[in-house]
Amino acid sequence: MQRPPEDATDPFPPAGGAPPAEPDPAAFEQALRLAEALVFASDRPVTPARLQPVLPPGCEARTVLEALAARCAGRPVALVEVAGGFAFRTAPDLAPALTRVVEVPRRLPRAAMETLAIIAYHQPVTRAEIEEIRGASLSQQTLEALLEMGLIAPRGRKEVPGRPTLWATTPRFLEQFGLRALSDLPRREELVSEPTLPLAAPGSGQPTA
Amino acid sequence: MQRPPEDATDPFPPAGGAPPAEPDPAAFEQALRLAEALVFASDRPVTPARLQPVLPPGCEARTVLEALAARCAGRPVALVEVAGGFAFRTAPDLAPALTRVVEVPRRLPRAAMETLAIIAYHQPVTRAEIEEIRGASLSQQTLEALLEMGLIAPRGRKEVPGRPTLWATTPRFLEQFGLRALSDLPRREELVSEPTLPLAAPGSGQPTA
Amino acid sequence: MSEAARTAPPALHLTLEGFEGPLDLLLELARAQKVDLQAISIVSLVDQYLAVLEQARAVRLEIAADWLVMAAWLAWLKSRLLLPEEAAPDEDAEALAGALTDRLVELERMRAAAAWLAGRLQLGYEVFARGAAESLTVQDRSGIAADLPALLQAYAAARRRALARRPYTPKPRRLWTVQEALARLSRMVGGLPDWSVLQRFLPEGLADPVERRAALASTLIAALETARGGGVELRQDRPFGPILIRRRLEKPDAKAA
Repeated sequence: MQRPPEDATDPFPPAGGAPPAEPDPAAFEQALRLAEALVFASDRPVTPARLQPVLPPGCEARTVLEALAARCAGRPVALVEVAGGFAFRTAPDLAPALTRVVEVPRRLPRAAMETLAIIAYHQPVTRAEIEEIRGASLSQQTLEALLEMGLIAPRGRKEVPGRPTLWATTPRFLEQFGLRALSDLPRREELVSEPTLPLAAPGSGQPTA
Repeated sequence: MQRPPEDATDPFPPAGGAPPAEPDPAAFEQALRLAEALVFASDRPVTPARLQPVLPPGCEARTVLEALAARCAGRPVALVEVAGGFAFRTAPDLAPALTRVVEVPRRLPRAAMETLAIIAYHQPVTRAEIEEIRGASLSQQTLEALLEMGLIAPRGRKEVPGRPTLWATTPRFLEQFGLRALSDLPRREELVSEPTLPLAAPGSGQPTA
Repeated sequence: MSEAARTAPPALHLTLEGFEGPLDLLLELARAQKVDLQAISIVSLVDQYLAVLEQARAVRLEIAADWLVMAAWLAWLKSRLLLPEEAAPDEDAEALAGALTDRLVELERMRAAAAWLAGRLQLGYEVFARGAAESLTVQDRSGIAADLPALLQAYAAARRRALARRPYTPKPRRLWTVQEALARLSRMVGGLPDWSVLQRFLPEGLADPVERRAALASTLIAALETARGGGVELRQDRPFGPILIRRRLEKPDAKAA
């Protein structure tokens, strides 16, 4: 059951030598248990830094978390890396059954999704700049919906006349879309690769819109 | 791993016959997955009744939950039956290692703070004298709270009828208030215009009287 | 709405309601050209836009100002683009056309980004987090939230309250009688060779100003009394100046006589 850490960035010496930290199996097993319990109990992603002090000496938090993720693969509740930490998430294939009893919020309308995408790619960005890109005015309702879901937050003011608020995405945004970091977003150049069949339908994938 | 249903209220026929529902293993396995995901995702303990509609036909919710609880035994997170249903809880052997202590300093109630201040300025002082100075009676509770916090201590008895206890502040008191010595306290006269001293000049000193 | 529009491009002009603004419509028209956005013909785009707007006007007269502003701007842009090469402001028009294309490309990108996001497995929709987190924290309430200012404030408040509640009772005064002043003066004056200020003969430790003034008055009376009896001499060099006192010397006796 127990696996050695599989950290590709750290090819550990095959034998002999003195691998920096190859903790004894019992300690590593305990580390896995502690990590699972801590991440399971938490309602926010647990960073390696948060886990580290809890672990037995010689266990490196990220190694433990990655080993745990591998061990949990295929379980109904899997460990995923998100928003700078690790969190348990239900397996996507179970969603149809779960949504029969778990309440699911309304999906964001197209205008809100576009606004969110613009904030994600242009942050920090003012409301006027968002409107400029969309070529349409931004309704208060849309802004409030994004704020209420905790997906965006003000981040300072732009030093121009009127000092308009600058908007940026939050860690909650990363969690919502299962991103480890903003750098997980597709690069801008990749967004429109096939000019003729671009994003087949803006507003697709949103059957409720 | 898999357990037959143990429903005491429904003694099922030992063999042969037609047990009402002995679902096929694959369906039961899926039921276990769904139960684990739902209990994980639910914001409150999951009752068998809430789980039931999620399950494949032929799976009885309580049976599934009990089988899941048995399967989780030994995991760092256990399925426990709590008021109103089933919920995941950190295994008791891990909880102490994961528990973080958050310091929430208590505020002293007004009476305690005033009593402490009077002891600080008038020590050693009897309870009756404290009451006289504060102009209010002093509850045993207040005195005991200060004692328990280690801020005051008895220091001898006053040689008057009844030999009442004299109270004084402790080194812990100095530490709490960041004082090197009691002489670091501002002089009393700087805080209050005492009637025993200047007030003297009739008319002056007590504008409020 | 836009979905229907896309499947039947010629019917685009039926309404503008499906579009979020002129740029939205322009992007849709550009897409209908089925070429790379970078290669679209701005001139044909302008014609299509104006045509759609014209149709919309036929249906409904009221069209929001931003649609019309865009129409006017596009018409101007088209005229510039069609002008012969030698006309000076051509470069401007090219740049403006390029800027419009850039805006359309950016909008297209953001649409794609929104679609990409919408296609993710979203928390609370396709995947779920722990519904009820366990709090693995324990509150340590052994600390005390109290600082020196609070302590001092408490003392002042307690005293003020206690004093305000107490009925006013004049403090019994310890007054220095003339007899006491006489006794002290006669005891002290013998040891003083020269003039001394009257205040030196006050009793010690008089902090209360009232008691001090009373004692001063008693001592002055005692001094006058003694001077009348010939025991001491008094002197005051100017009004309100210090009152000086000394033992009466023998010699002036004769003078007095």
